[in-house]
Amino acid sequence: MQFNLNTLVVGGGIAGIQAALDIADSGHKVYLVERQPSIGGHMIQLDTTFPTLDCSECILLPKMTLVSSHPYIELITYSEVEEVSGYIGNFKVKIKKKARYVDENKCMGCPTCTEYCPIKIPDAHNENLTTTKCIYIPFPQAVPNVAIVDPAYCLFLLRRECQICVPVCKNKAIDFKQVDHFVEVEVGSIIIATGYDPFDARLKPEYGYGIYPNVITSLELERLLSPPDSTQGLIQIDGRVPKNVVFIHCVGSRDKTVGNEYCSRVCCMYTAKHAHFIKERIPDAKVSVFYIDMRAFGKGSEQFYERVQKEGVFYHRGSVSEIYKKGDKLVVRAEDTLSGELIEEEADLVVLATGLVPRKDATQMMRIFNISPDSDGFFLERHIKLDPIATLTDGVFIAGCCQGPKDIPDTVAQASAAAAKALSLISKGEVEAEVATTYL
Amino acid sequence: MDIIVCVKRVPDTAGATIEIADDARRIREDGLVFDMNDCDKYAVEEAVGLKKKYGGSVTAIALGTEDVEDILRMCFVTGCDEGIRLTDKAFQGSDAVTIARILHRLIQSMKFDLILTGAQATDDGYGQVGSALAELMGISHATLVIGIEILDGKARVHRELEGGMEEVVEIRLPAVLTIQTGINIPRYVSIRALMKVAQKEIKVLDLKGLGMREEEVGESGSNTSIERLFLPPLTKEMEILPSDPGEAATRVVKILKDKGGLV
Amino acid sequence: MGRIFVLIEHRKGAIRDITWEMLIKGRELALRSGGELTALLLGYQIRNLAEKLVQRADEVLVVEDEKLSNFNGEIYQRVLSKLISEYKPALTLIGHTSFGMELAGQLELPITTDCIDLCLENGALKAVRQMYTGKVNAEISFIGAPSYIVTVRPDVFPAEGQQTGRGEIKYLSLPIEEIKYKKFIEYIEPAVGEVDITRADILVSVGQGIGDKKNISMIAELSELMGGVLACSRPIVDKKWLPKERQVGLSGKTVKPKLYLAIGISGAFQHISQIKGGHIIAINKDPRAPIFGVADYGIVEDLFKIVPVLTSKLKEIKAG
Amino acid sequence: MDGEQSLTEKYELFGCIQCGRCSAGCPISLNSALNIRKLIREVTVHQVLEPIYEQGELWDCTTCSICSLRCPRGLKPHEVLISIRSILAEEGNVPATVRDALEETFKHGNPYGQIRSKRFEWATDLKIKNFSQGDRAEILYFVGCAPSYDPRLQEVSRALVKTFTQAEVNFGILGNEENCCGNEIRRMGEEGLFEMLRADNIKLFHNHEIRHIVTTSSHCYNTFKNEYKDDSFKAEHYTIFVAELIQKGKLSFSKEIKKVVTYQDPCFLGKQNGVYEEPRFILRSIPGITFVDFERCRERSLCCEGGGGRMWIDASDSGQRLGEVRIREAIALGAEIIATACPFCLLNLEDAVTTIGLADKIQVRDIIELVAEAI
Repeated sequence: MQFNLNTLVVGGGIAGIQAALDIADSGHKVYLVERQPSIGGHMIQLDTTFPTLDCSECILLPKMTLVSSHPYIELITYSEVEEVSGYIGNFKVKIKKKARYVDENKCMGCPTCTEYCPIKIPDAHNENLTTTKCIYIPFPQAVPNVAIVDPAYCLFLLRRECQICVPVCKNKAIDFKQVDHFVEVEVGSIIIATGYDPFDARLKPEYGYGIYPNVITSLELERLLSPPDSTQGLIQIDGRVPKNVVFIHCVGSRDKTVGNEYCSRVCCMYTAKHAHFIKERIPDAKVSVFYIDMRAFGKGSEQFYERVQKEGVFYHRGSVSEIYKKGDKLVVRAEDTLSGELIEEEADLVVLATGLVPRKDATQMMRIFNISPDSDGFFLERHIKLDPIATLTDGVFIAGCCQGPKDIPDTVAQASAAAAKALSLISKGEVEAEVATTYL
Repeated sequence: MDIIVCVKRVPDTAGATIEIADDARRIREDGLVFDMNDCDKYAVEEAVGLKKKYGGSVTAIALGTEDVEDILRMCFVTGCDEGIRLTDKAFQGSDAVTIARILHRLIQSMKFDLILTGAQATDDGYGQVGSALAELMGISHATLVIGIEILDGKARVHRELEGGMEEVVEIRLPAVLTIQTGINIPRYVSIRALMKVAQKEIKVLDLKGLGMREEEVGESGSNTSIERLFLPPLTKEMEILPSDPGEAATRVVKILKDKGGLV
Repeated sequence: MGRIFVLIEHRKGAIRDITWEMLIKGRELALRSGGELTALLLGYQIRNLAEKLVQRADEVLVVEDEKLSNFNGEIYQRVLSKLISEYKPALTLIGHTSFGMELAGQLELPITTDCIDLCLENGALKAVRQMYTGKVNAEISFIGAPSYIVTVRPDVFPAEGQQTGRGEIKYLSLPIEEIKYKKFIEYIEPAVGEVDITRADILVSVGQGIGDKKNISMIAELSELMGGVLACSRPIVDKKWLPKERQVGLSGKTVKPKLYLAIGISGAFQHISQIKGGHIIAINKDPRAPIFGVADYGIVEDLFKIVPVLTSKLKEIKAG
Repeated sequence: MDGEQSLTEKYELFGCIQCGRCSAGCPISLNSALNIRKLIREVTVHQVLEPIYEQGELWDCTTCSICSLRCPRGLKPHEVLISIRSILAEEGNVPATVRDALEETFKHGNPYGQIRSKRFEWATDLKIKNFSQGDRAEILYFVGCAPSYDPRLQEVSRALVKTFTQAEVNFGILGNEENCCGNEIRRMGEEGLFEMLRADNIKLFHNHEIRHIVTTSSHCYNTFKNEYKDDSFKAEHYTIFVAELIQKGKLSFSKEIKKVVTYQDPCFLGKQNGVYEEPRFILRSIPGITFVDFERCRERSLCCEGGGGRMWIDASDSGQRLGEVRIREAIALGAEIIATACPFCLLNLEDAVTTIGLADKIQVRDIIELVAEAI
């Protein structure tokens, strides 16, 4: 039977980007579907990456630009896969393209409409720490670098009241007549790289996240640290530079009370990185890290852990049980389990190293692709050791954090492996119909 | 060190309202709960403590109907090895000396180094069985004991005197010691532990078994008798004293004299 | 009734109060029955004590021997038995004390103990004693014996009364056997600062109404004047104003005083449930204070108004 | 262990990762030598547990259950501690005050040693149906030991009766037949006595055909609901029941209480049974009340130190009493009344108020007292 040489990659984070580029570079067509208005995923939100401390944008943006200009990649952003049918070599995929209210072909990515828009909305790229406008470009150098209207806030879409953006656009790109519509593509194989959600720290009420403004998540700190736009890299909480900073590991990881028994693998090291930067930017700050077990297993990680400790970051072995407020200070209750000492540490900034959890809609995605969840709710691989890329659905592969928490190097490696798997099918060019072939 | 400990089952009357029975010679027991006499708990604990320290065995003895097996089982839980119950209708009405006589009849054939009893029972409060028993056995005794140390053939014993004072005496063994509360901390007797000894055998002896005659025991064997019981005048509800300091002080002084023995 | 014996109780050269109390009661019985009151004084170097007794008894029998230096149940029993069989008293009164309890039971005579009253009914002796921890009184009669032993509860009878003695002192010389079984070693005085509130008859207990640590001394003074022991409720211990050993309550000690003066104690349940028996006088300015629910007498007034007046009144009494 | 399951097996302690969230959350860990994390380790490591039994601080635990709530491995450290206490209790090795409380409960059905025939005395002037005298009612109001005997808590019981009467609730009480629920007994380690009380009480409930129980105490509620394992009756804490009365319009208020009120979450109501909303709902329903929550409330609420038998334990912990901490926090909040819904919280907090001499600044009240005052 003929094998369709096109490939679908679902998810435009670092995994999806890597897989798409690897396949496209071989001269085969890739449809890259991204739910968000821009590709980039979580990695584009990161300030730096551990343990080398490379600037995250600096290494990711070139790849994103490649995607946008690649002749063999058809980028379908702000879209979701709705339905898949067929079988290996011959999948039919129905994709819902959500109305962007901006013509992607006309928009030049200038900020004029944003400047004129009267409605401020939380800036998701900045973890809602800052605001943007209701018509906005997700972040500088977004791919595609095209504006989008947030229908949840737009006065025109809600109440037919405003349309100020329409006349100010020189290219007449704004089009409120757009509606959601569907496109269908046919592919031979599929790579799922839908990523993860950060753990919702509100589920651990004892840490007071959402109650105390100076209890933040690591991703929020990532944005605070990120220099160019949002905060200029000044770490300030309520206008004050924190002098006592506490990091808490394993928030939402290794924790049955919230249904996450697994280790999220990246928190130990990204926290070490964060602690390093706090120490670098606020040299007189007291920085304490509370951990359960230190897992610094990647290349260069143990050395980095040692370096951070030498920089004066104090590691307590013992997790934090609760945080409460005493006057204007936070009090962090923990035990240093190595000394057996009970600690009440005062803090003016607490950073929760939130774990990685399956995407909210992971189950729905699994249903679409006929894949089972593993015991933690991530996509189940065909064999945990010997076939971690394939799934039980022939022709459907997984890469990155949708399969389980992992760091960027592992994600990239897995993405390339998924590309290789897809390419090996492509190069074979045909597929034998077997009784056991999965039909979707 | 073989020890005999004599225990008594008494009603717990601490918070209870007591009523006198129709014959005016007993109190009404319905509605009352029973327990081992307070001092006796200390005696049992002390006996078991001595056994643990010096080896040997502890035998607990109690007088009464089948109900008293409850407290003998408590003795087992605490660590007593054997329990003997002495029971006979004829025993009823025995005074302290007569009870000592009954105990003596049993104990004279037993091997022991030490007999412990409680210093006083919370029901009749005679506090004489121990010393009377010692006299009958022809051995020495010490009362109100709050400390025991076993020496060679002797015991060094601390007795509680008034006003926080102690007297230390050395007493030749075998001897009878009557144990005062506070000598130790009696352990708790848990329900599960009690259940474990529920089937343990308790030896039962009656008048005949002891080889005694009816006229030796009970009322006929006793030289004192309770003629009648009566309730002491009831204490009133709280009396509110005048709030004027002078008057109040006068009243308090009077109360001190009347009730507190102030002279 | 013929002769009445009163066994004199003394320790370390001083006659103990129970002696006077028994002599008063003994005199009363002797007068009623036309009997004779005999004080028995056993000891060593006790002639000065005998002198003190002459006014109170018809006769003072003194047995003096070094072996009687300190109280010893073994040797006292032998001497006492000998005297009883020789003088054949109808009644021997012994204190229901640590001294008397040790001795009385081994005299092989009809005995009743811890009596709070004694009377003659148609010439027969009747005793009243308490049972069930003071909840019931029992009238005891004696059957078919020529001589009885009665131990008398201390602090029941007055210690002062008519001085009607003939005042005759008789020194007896009895052969005193060697002590075989029981050897006196020593007395141990209560360590300084060590109190046992569980054994005190009078407790003056202070609660947080006292307000400040410096006010405790005021209550301590009152307590001393009353011949009581200072106690307190938990908050006072928590504040370390008084040591733990003085705390009455579930987490402290259970007390059984005769008289309990609660000053500025609101009467938390944990506290009042551990006052077992005795008369409770409560001083508290809050009429709703739960202590009043258990008190026999209540003064609803600020303790700082009452205590100073009470203290000075007691001082007056002491000064005579 | 004589072939029995070891504690490690029974409570799956090998799963412990020694993270210290238990010990760090423990309300008494700063003041006591008790370190529940270390204890779990010792239980796991040592074959012979005797040295552990000698630790007097085992009796400091209030069984507030925060350790179990926080444990990321889903272990139940406080149950391990109760198990150790129960080994000790079976051996008779308990503090004297605990021994007394247990003996009194065995003898009189309450840990205070109060006589059974006086259990009902608080209510003799009230017209209440009494199951023990043949009355029948829809709902059993289970008063509990402390609210039956303690004069301060009797006011709470009376307030509850007043409220029920006002709302025309068809209720009755067990009178002198009422028995200790056993919640604290179990936590003092006397598993056997607890089982006995449970059997006696269930029999009593069955005999009187009781289907619905409302309790004064969050402790009684907890054990009836979670430890009686009998589904012939439903047990509710009064806050749940009264909140429903208000919601259904069966209880309305006619008076205002113009006070700033905060609320102490009882551990056995909140942490152990998740009842956080109903008490707050009741307080907010009372006209005039300005409700402010403690900074540390709900899951993070600070224990009053009254649970786990601590009312009968002379604990070895030192330092400031948590009740005092709580009172000071309440005053800082501007609260004039600190409301609670548990007899032990009430006693401990009231004790703290008088200890620190702030009785003129703040009152401690049970929620039901405020309800009764406002109807």
